[in-house]
Amino acid sequence: MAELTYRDAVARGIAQEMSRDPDVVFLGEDVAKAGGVFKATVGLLEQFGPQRVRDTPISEQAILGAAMGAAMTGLKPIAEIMFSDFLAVCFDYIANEIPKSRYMSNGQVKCPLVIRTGNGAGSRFGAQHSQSVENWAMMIPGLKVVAPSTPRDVIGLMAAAVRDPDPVIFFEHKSLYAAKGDVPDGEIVDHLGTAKIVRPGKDATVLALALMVPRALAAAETLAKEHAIDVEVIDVRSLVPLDLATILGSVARTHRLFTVEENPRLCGWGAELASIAADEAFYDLDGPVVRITTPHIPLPAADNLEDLALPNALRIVDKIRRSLNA
Amino acid sequence: MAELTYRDAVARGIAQEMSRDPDVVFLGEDVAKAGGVFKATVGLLEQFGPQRVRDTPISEQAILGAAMGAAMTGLKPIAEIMFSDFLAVCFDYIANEIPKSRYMSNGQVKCPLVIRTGNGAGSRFGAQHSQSVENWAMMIPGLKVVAPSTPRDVIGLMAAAVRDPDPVIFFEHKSLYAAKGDVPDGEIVDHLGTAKIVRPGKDATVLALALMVPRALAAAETLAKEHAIDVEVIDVRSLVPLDLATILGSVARTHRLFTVEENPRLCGWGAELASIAADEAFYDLDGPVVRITTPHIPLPAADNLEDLALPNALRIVDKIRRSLNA
Amino acid sequence: MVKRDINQDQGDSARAPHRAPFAERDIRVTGRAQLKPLPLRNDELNEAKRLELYRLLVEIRDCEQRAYDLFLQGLVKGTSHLSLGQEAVAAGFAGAMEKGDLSFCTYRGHAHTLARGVPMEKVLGELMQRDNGLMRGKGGSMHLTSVDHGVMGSYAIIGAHLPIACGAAWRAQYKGQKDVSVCFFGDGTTNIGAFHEALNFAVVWKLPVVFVCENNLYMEYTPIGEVTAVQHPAADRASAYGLERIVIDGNDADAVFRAAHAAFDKARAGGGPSLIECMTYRYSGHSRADPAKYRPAGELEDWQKRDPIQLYRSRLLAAGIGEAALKAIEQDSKRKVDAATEACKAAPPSPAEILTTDVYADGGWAWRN
Amino acid sequence: MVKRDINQDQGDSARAPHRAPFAERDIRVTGRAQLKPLPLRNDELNEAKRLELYRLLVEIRDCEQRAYDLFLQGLVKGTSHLSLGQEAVAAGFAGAMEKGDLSFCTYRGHAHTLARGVPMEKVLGELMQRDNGLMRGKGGSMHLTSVDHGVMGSYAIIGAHLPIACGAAWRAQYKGQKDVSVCFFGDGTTNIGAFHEALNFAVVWKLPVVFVCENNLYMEYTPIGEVTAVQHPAADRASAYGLERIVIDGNDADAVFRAAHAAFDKARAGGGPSLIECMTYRYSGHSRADPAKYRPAGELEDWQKRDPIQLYRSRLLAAGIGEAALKAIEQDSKRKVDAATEACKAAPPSPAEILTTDVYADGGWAWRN
Ligand SMILES: Cc1ncc(C[n+]2csc(CCOP(=O)(O)OP(=O)(O)O)c2C)c(N)n1
Ligand SMILES: Cc1ncc(C[n+]2csc(CCOP(=O)(O)OP(=O)(O)O)c2C)c(N)n1
Ligand SMILES: [Mg+2]
Ligand SMILES: [Mg+2]
Repeated sequence: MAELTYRDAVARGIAQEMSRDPDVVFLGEDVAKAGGVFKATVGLLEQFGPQRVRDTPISEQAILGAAMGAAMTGLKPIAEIMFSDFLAVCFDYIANEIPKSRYMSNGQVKCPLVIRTGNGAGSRFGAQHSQSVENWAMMIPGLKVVAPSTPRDVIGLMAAAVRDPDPVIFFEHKSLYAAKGDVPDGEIVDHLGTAKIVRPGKDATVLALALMVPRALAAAETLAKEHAIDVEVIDVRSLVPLDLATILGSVARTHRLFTVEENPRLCGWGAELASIAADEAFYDLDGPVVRITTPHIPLPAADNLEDLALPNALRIVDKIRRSLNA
Repeated sequence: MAELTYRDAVARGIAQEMSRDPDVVFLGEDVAKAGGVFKATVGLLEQFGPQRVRDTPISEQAILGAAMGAAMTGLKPIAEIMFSDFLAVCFDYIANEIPKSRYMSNGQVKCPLVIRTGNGAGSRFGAQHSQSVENWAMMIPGLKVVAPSTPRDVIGLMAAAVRDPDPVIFFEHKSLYAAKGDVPDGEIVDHLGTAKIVRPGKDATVLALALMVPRALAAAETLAKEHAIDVEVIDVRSLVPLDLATILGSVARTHRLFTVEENPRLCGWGAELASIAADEAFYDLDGPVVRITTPHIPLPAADNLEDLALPNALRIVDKIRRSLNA
Repeated sequence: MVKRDINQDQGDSARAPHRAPFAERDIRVTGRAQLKPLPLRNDELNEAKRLELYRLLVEIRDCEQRAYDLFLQGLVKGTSHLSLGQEAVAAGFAGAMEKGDLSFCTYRGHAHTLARGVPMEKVLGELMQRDNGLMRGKGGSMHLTSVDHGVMGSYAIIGAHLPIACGAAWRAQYKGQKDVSVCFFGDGTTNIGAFHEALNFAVVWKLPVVFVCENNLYMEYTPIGEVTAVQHPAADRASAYGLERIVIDGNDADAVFRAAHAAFDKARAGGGPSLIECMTYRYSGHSRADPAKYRPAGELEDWQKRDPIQLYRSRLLAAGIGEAALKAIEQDSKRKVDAATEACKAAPPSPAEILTTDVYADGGWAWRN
Repeated sequence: MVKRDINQDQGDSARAPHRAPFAERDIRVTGRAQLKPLPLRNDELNEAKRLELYRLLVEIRDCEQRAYDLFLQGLVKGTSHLSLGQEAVAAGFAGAMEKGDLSFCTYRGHAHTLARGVPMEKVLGELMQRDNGLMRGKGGSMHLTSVDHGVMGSYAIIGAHLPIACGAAWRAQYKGQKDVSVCFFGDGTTNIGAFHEALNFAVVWKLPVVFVCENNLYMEYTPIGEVTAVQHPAADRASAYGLERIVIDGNDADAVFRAAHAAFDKARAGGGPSLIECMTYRYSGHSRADPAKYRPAGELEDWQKRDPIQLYRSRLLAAGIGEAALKAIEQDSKRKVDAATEACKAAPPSPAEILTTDVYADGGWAWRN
């Protein structure tokens, strides 16, 4: 067991898989010699050499296209798209190529690859470098989508993603890179499609992802201490596959559902989960399903404005408290 | 009053606006000399000349980038992206540039443009030419999003879109191009952000868009005749701005909500509308909110398979009947 | 004797001046000099290979023509993009490819798919959206894929497959495998971003990939010259990636074969990518929806005078190959097309249960538990 | 007398051989021949203009240096990308631009924004994310925009603004307006798809747009030569769009001014776009997070010996402009920076209510009724 940052967990997770399987290769902009602009891949070039850890031109379509072609023919590439906002410049691969080739070819073509990308706000980078875009991936049939919230989950889910025979989009939260957590020694392999109840509770279910998990947990403490409200917090972890057994099971016990997401308001993952509950758990619900989201705006750069935009513990507490007392 | 196809309505709508305002210009692939691959823009080149109606290279990023730059500096461009699936190759402009420039510049930059695009299934074109991607646009803050279902609405909403000071993504349904409808003579100008109750009813509210509107209407007739169920069908028309007054007003009267959408299952516009209802109309609802969608799969090419994938009247009837009788 | 003659007239054909109507879009075979350092081994274009190329030409022509007829009968559904007139590119490249080499095609990919040995029934079945189709109707005519034959997919988003072909070539390089990835695309495709990214990437990584531009003078309905800053949309960009400028006569199967062979040798030897522009012409419209009214009068007829099949047939005859051998190929092709057609007509539509198979690797489509 | 001297030494400077450390990446000023058909009018680079260029150089340097200092004090938040060392490109282009000409910048856009006359306080205020910033803190340092000054935005997605600049130029062409759109970007940007699409589009439509590549030898941390198929990432691609190859000394404000002027004249005369590659160097890391350890020893120092401000200062002195005039500019610049800094320090943070303003044209963010 050692304390590790989320940032270092990325490199450890990748290294674990590259050590195991020589078909795992890694490419991206400034990832090799420089160790990544977030310093999340430091040491990989030294450990695995320039044939397996490669710097690319600023050509996101080439990066994802090359990853796809390599995956189709026998490698297991990990591709970095530096900021998740840049998925927009290579979105054809995300939406039309990588996820559809298996289906269109009636199962002939495989695409076992991982696209890891820095997601989310908090760095005061402004509207084009701060977005939380898990929903861009979740809405596309054929992809798998994960977003870890702890160093341990980074390693375990990275291993699961690399070993998975399907394409996985792996969202790392930029504001968590410096976060620390205990990580067991030795190999860590997790399972895609498993949510985690990170705080049991009985009065309401709160779904959160990535940076929103610690915030939801903080809110839960306040709710418990100051308002005698005992919420269950679930780290969704994997949007596709989605662990509805855990999620709907919780709603069946608590009878209320809140989602806490960084996606802007419209068509975020919260909308999907809320609407599933409104259908399948309707008769379990004792009150409205409430989404707590970033407002439907581009993100501002200024620190105080950006802080206002994202859901925080205060807002979560407030929303839940009012809704439960309504 | 004249009968017009949806296809011809596109050209008439554009012509109406180009005649009115010399700043309206039109660009796209094969749109000028050839009149568009769907023949929806035949005659515009002849009427407005090669300075205003321009063929482009196969360069979707250049098309949208050029439209944006022109809009920022005084023109009102209409840009065609031939198939909505191709929004993926120019998605940076959809997601990061066009919708965010006003906000990032604190209101200095304007972007009054229309992106029209052939959307939806039914042509047996396979997974990369058949998608329904309204949700790709709805999820992005700063865009407006419309999808007409009749020739009259094509003209009226096109006029509203061109005159709107914000960027509008205009989804034309490929399977409706041949559909006919009565259209009044003279100028037609509609309003963005207005849904239409196209069939009043009292037992449930059914929300539909584009090709799903005639299917929902057909289902409503069957439900009325064969099952004595009287549903209200609303043509949502405009996803952003969203006419929640009409939609939630209807739910308050019918106490049940169904959405019928062509988006694949996860994070479609149906999820957004269902989750709004599950929050704001929770106490109006007498039963689950049910989404009727395309399954979460890439679309197959074969006609029988494609027909199976899309919601059709039969499936809509079935779903609503079972849910209301449950 | 025959062999020598055959090898001689390749050179001749490549030098043959083009007829007046093409003067403006002059097909300058500037790639030849560059081919010299890797001369064809004498045994490459022997009689057997030539007959194989002829068979490919004829079978592609017959099968595409049948696809057109079936479309007129309402039996081909969805869209389809024929290569009638462009057969020599497919035949020449496939003829030069070895087993294990990989093809990446566009929606206009029937010819390349057939040329790699995929049975006609599989192709026509897919066009007719039947259960016997290559992908059982799930992909459709624009996405023909046969991994067993090295056909790694047909891509319908312009330019998308150029980077993908780079990836396949990267795998070969990384694993020390000797196969080449060959990527076919049209003139119009050279103006999209992915083209640029792929070309630069392939050169920087020195990948064993060959980019083949089939310049048929048009994107969908717009002449390529009206939307392109240079005359030769691919070849005139080669220098932007440090590559040699290669334009060849795409209606001449031998010229195509030789250029392909040289590029493959270079790729296999670790010399990196090539970009080859093949001048050719499509006889039909862009897709089944297109009557091709935008073509100037006489253009089609002029190109038909240089029909790749007639051109190759005459050459083989002149080289001493007997009429009987050619007739046998032609009759065999007709029989194959007829048999494939009947099999497809008899084939059932795809069963409903495959609607949701093979979204994920477990064979299903479950996104939830 | 002074005037003639000044015009003479421009030529000299452009011809000056570069020092050994640069030999490998040799700055070949091949654009000069091409500039001849549009010779500078004698009155363009007169004493007043030269002093203006010097003022721009000094003010940009001082303001960028201050931004760096404020960052060290924790007062610049978010990221920031300085142009220290690259000032001559901004000064030379802005000096040649007329009112109404439009600038399209990247995240490394402070210099170009200042050069168009935007007050330092507005720029530093935005970097410090205060309410007095150019966009009141809503955009941040990567998105500096001042429509009143013709600064039509700074774009943080690599390559995105090249097509956008085309659109602005299209408007000028369509409306018969005479302004030119000028688009600045880095060497690394030449490998992304949008670069290719924009260049081809601009040439085909003959748009009055000037593409300016600031080749500072690095993308973020990776040397451009390691990821690019050609030596000069922009200029060596010019021929792929039928454009002339232009590489200039980007540390020489006069050379930049002359190249800019010629390109603008061409654009205004309906001659279409130009692509100009300016060789230069950034003194600091890519962004505030980067200590730039990847640079070979001595590289920075060698470039500093050709510092654009020192180079220009010596030239003006040699040309007979008095020390006093230069000193006045320098002191004035310091005063301005200090005043701007104080104003920014005193400025309040942005008020909460602007969080949701200006998403839509009605000033608000309502997506529903
Ligand atoms: C990104 C994208 N844009 C547009 C299209 C529509 N489209 C299909 S084929 C085609 C023309 C392609 O021309 P070319 O590359 O010359 O190939 P050809 O059809 O002539 O073989 C176009 C514009 C597309 N499929 N993908
Ligand atoms: C599409 C995209 N990919 C990657 C990045 C990250 N990024 C920001 S600046 C930069 C380097 C750009 O290099 P260059 O064009 O030479 O400009 P310079 O920073 O040297 O001025 C990169 C890779 C980005 N902003 N956008
Ligand atoms: Mg073509
Ligand atoms: Mg650079």
